[in-house]
Amino acid sequence: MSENIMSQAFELLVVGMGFVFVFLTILVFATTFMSKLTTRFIPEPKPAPVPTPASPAKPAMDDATLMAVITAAVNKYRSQHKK
Amino acid sequence: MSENIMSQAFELLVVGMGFVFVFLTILVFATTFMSKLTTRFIPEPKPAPVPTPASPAKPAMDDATLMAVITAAVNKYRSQHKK
Amino acid sequence: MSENIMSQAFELLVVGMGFVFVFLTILVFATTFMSKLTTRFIPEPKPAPVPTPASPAKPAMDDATLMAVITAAVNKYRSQHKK
Amino acid sequence: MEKLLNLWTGSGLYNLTPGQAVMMAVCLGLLYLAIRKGFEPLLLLPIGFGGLLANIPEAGLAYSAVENAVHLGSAVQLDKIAQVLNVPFDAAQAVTAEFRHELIMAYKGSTAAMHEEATFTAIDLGYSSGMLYNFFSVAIMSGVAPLLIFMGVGAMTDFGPLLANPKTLLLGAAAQFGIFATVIGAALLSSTGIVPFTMKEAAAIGIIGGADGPTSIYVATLLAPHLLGAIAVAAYSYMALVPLIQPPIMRALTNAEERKIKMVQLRHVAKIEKILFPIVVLVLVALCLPDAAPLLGMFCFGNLMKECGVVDRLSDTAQNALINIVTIILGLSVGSKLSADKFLDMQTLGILILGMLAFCVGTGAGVVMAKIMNKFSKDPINPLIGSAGVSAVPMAARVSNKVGLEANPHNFLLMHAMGPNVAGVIGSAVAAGVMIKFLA
Amino acid sequence: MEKLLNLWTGSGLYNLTPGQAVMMAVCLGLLYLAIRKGFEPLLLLPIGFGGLLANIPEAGLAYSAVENAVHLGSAVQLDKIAQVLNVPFDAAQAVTAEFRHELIMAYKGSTAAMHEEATFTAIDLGYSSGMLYNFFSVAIMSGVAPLLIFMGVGAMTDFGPLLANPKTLLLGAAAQFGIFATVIGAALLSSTGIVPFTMKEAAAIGIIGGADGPTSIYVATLLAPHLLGAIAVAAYSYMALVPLIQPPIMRALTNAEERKIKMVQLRHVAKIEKILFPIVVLVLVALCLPDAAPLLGMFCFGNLMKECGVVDRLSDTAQNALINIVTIILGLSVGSKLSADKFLDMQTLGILILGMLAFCVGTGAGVVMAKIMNKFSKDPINPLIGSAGVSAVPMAARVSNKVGLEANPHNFLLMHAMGPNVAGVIGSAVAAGVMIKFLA
Amino acid sequence: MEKLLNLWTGSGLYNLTPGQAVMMAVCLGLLYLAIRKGFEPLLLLPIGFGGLLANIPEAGLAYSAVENAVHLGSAVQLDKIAQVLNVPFDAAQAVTAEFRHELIMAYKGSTAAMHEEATFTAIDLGYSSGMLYNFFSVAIMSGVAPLLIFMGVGAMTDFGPLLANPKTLLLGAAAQFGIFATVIGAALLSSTGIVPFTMKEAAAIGIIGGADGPTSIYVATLLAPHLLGAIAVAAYSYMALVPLIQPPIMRALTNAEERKIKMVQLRHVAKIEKILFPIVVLVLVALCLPDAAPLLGMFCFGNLMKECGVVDRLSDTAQNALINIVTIILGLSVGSKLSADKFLDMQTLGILILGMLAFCVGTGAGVVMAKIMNKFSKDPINPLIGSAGVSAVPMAARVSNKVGLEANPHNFLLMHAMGPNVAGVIGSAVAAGVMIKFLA
Ligand code: NA
Ligand code: NA
Ligand code: NA
Repeated sequence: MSENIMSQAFELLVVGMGFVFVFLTILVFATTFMSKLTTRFIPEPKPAPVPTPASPAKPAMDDATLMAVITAAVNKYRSQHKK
Repeated sequence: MSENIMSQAFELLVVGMGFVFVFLTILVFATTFMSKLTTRFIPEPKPAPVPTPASPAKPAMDDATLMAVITAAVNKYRSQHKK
Repeated sequence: MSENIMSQAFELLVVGMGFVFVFLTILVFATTFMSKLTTRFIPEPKPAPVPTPASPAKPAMDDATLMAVITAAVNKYRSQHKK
Repeated sequence: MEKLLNLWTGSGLYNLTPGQAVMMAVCLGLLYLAIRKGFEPLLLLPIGFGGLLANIPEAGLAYSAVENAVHLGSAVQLDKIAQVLNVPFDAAQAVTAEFRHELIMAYKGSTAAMHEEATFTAIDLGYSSGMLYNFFSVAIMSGVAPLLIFMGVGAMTDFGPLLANPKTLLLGAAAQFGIFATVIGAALLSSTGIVPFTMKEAAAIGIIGGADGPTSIYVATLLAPHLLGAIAVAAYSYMALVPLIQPPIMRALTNAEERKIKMVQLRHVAKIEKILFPIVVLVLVALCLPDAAPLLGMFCFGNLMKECGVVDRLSDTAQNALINIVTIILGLSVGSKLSADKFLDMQTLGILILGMLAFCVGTGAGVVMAKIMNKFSKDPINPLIGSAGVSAVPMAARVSNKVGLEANPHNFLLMHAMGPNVAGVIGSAVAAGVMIKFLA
Repeated sequence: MEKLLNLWTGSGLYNLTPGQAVMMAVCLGLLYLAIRKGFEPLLLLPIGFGGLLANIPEAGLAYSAVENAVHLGSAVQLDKIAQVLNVPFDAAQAVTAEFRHELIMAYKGSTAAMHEEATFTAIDLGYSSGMLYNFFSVAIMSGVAPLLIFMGVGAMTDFGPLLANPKTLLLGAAAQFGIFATVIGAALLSSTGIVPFTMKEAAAIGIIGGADGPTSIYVATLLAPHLLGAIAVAAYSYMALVPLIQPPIMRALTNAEERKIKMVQLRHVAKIEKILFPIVVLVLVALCLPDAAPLLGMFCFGNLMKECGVVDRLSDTAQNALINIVTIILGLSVGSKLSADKFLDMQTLGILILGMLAFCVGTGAGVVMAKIMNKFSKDPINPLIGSAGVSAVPMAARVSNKVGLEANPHNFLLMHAMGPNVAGVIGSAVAAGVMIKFLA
Repeated sequence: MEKLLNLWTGSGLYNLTPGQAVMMAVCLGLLYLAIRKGFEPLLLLPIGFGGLLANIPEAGLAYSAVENAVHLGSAVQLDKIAQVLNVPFDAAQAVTAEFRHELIMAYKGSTAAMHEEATFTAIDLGYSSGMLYNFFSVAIMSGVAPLLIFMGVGAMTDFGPLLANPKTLLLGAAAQFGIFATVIGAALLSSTGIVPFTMKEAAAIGIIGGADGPTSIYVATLLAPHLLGAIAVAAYSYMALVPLIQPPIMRALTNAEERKIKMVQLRHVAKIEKILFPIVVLVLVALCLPDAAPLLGMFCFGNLMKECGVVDRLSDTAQNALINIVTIILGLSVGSKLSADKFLDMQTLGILILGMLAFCVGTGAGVVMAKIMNKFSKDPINPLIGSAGVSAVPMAARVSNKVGLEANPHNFLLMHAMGPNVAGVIGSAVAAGVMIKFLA
């Protein structure tokens, strides 16, 4: 029995570490392959300077808008704080 | 059996659509009635210009308060972002 | 039976109130003792003037930072509002 | 045609009992109080809505599969259930309302094994438990919902004022007199034959005087689950009424001089004291009254999460998402107990009267205790803070402050009253533990 | 060596069936549609991922303990389960795939008591239920997940535009024609022998035309749980396709003049009307159609929490943390029904075709109803808002607005279309109630 | 008087066993480490508090209804339970502690059906399961809590650094050597007779070396639930000790030159790669090791929700409200296993020693693997990033960075170490799958 558990443990060590290495090695190849495929076939879109629809308004944000926006943020903050 | 399912389906169509229309028609009347009652008996309070107790401070919000309030909002934002 | 429930209720009153008082009295002593121990052996650290690592930047927060920070808060607010 | 007839005989209007109509009106009244009058809306709104849902005829939202089967089943179906429950029945005989009632009684009195067998039979017959019944079983009967709410309340509680003046714990003890006085009252009603209450029921009603929702629900679940609806409604309604109930009693028991007493400013309390306090409470509970351990354990756990400062994200969730989710489920579940057959009887009237008594006596006992303590204390104690000992955090403390300001516009008692106020939470949880120990 | 062999014979590659491979491809397709095309990603992403997990060979994530035992068990183990299920079996004989299938059928057809006994046996043999199966049992079979989602949807719905013009409720009624027409279609497929459907299955498929995810899932759970996967996928996919499906139909049924009709501006709606509306709906449901009470009850509860203004923290949680948590669990659970043996058959094809039909008919019926109402109404009604009656909030209303702008760039129909849009939610819940009443 | 006596004989002080006193001290120690020393407070605080609650005498918070009945029951009550469990007992004889223990053993060894029968008997006798026991059954035994936490961790994980340098996955493989070495260690302790461990126990202990809390808990639940408390405490404590444990080993296995190695800057990783990676991992798991599917499936699902960018509200909830709620429940549940009779034995000592060994061996194996890879790689690899392969995200990566900065103040290894760090999470989940495959 006592030898039995030792031999079982060794077997588990060999099979387990073996499997972990095999699995992660396959994953290395799969990941590398996936990255190569994507960089070749799915070129990343250049990050648009202002991607959101609301953004055109941003640069020209005047004082009134700023004030409104701050008030909104502050109200949100207050309402959350009240809870 | 095959005719049976057709006749059942037609019966369901008639009874079902009938009931849906009857129910929603009753709801139209009930809603209209409710709206009339409320507009007559529960006049909506005019929105007070500054309904919250903290509001008197708002119009006269000086720079210091503004700064404090922004800082608070920002801190709140930061603390939420950290999580 | 009817007398029985009265005597039971009285017994519960005496034992219950007695126990509540004994327990909370012990808690008064335990709390006082704990407070004395802590104030003697664990002096509270003086609150550092600016405890967070990010704080040195605060006093010198220039307009650009302020703008960035408001924008962030506003975006956060918007993203929460959209949901 | 048959289908149209079915629609009519299965409609709510056709099946509405007068009791259900009355209860729907009562629940609409609760919604009105919650929304228009601001009576503890976080609880009374879900409770009221749950009550509406529970009283929808034929929907069976508040019933178990077996109850639905007994209520709606045919003679053949009832025969199967009657066999499981050992109730004699001849499938050929007419099915009377009395027989259905007899089956329900047999079901409620059956052993756990028969209970399961009856449930399996009802499921095989195509019946299922209503949504509110499921919520109630999972959230309330297991005790988990009130405990999680208590954890959240712990995470929102600041023991600072109490730690600055630990003597105020005694005010939290005195105010529990309302609890036990109510038990006497219930026993009196019972022994005079006006309204019959068992000792367990009397104790569950008494806890209303603790002015603490989750504690009331937790104790009622253990001692008298059939009264849960009325007890919870009474507890939350009267907590909302604290600003009306307390001031006259406070004024009657004090003179103007006493109400003007200024108290010395509270000392600063160190963070470490706040961290250690919940642990001290828990250890004392463990050593003295294990039966209060679930309630006070979760309460202290919530408070420790708040004060320790290293698990803010857990504390935030306990105070917000988690307590809100549980509140919604708990409210609807409690509302499911507002069905006509349970609510519309003399016991409910007794509960409402006794609950009011509990608040009054508790308020008075707190004030009297504060007067006594003022006699023996070296620092002056304003008797008005005694009434805050009933808990009802933070309403009762605000009432103390308000009545104090009437007597002396420069005397702010709020922070002084917060001590007894949170002490009242501990006090009623301890009283609940005593009840559970002797009666559960 | 034996261990290495075990690793290989227990690997997914060794056990992968062609059906599982196809279903994994289908699920990857759903993920693609969700992520790249933005098809209702909140639901289709969890559903697609749940489907991936459910089709992992040998993992048994979507199976109950008994199903796992039957699938993986040895002859001796199967013998024990066969005895419980009263299936004749000689442990000495070879275990065939047909026999395993027979056991599964016996298990699914067994009484609740035998079901439990078989589960106990499987547990004693060391098998356990998969995670997705547990999610499905707790969240979907109990009905709680769709109801909580409906509550959250209620808390996000603004009935203002509907209250300003209550007549648009009738558009929400007309669009439900798609539901019942689909039932006819399913009956036709069945009676012509192309795809066999029972009446219950036909009704569950019809509800796809309600364009309402939680309602579809709730009804499918009650009437045809084995079709749940296909029905949910069809419902959410077609909701995402509304901007493609509806415009041609809307253009075909209207002329340019009709599409240019300007509607009078909506009146202001008072807060009190918004508060009372969910209560009015609930009371009507209670009186007329108790079977719709769970769905519309939770929907109205969510809406009341939003509008009453006194329980904002509960309303916030219902709209955010709670609905998100439930959506994750519900999505994975629904995905667990995308297993190869259930999904890859003619019924699924029938469901996909009928679901499309439902959307088209509903859209058309809404437009036609709007044209009729326009004839009789003193205020003009643009027929384009009729299509919004299928619900699919707020996508269908946006489609109405967009098609309207094409005809007249200054004619904004969005708010006018929101009325029928939310009316469609009520309408399909009522239709669901009728189905449940007659068929469940 | 009898009531007063009851209060005393039912008090914790009267019933406190020395073991419980020691365990309460241990739990207070855990709270101290969590709060004052910042040892993984998010888990150790709830675990420690749960342990306190579990060791409250007589409260029975961590016990099932049957255990509570056996512990507190009278001779007549025990007779009934003994009959169900087929344990011979004469109700007239004295009830000894040995007999109660015998009943508990019979209960734990009973079939699922007998288990239920015993539970029904205990419920009929008026006993109920403790709150922590309920939490444990629902959250841990079902496996759901560790899986939901793993989903949340997935939603917080950035695989960018790993994708920029996929070879570092091998470091995450090497560090799992600690896991298997610990199994050898446990087997050695067992075969030399010092501490008896079964193979399942050895494997559950080994997973501590994975430095991953939810994985440890998940595996322990499946292989050795009775050791769960000690394993979880060891896992989280040693994760917190990583900054103390790792540096000496890292310095011993490298020379100054190696520690100064600069690595080439990581390439930019496209969004689409991050989206596809969790799907690639899942498909590989499905094909190779279905037993790891629950763990890695939920992890990949969380990560996909984060990276896909179309379900931000679900991802937010998975990272915040949901993971926090589950953490609270899971922590308290794990703490419920810190009862004196389970924790205070030689096995716990063995677990603590072996857990430490696991961390040391894993760290060393990672460093050595990095040195080997440096030999064969065209880009230089600093061996210090190897130690990060044990996971313990992000602590181990920070340690790599810190030790690197000591050798070269301009060499920032943090991002380079994040690759092996998250690889370690995958590695230990794969190792867990192997354990489950062979031993569960
Ligand atoms: Na109280
Ligand atoms: Na609809
Ligand atoms: Na690891």
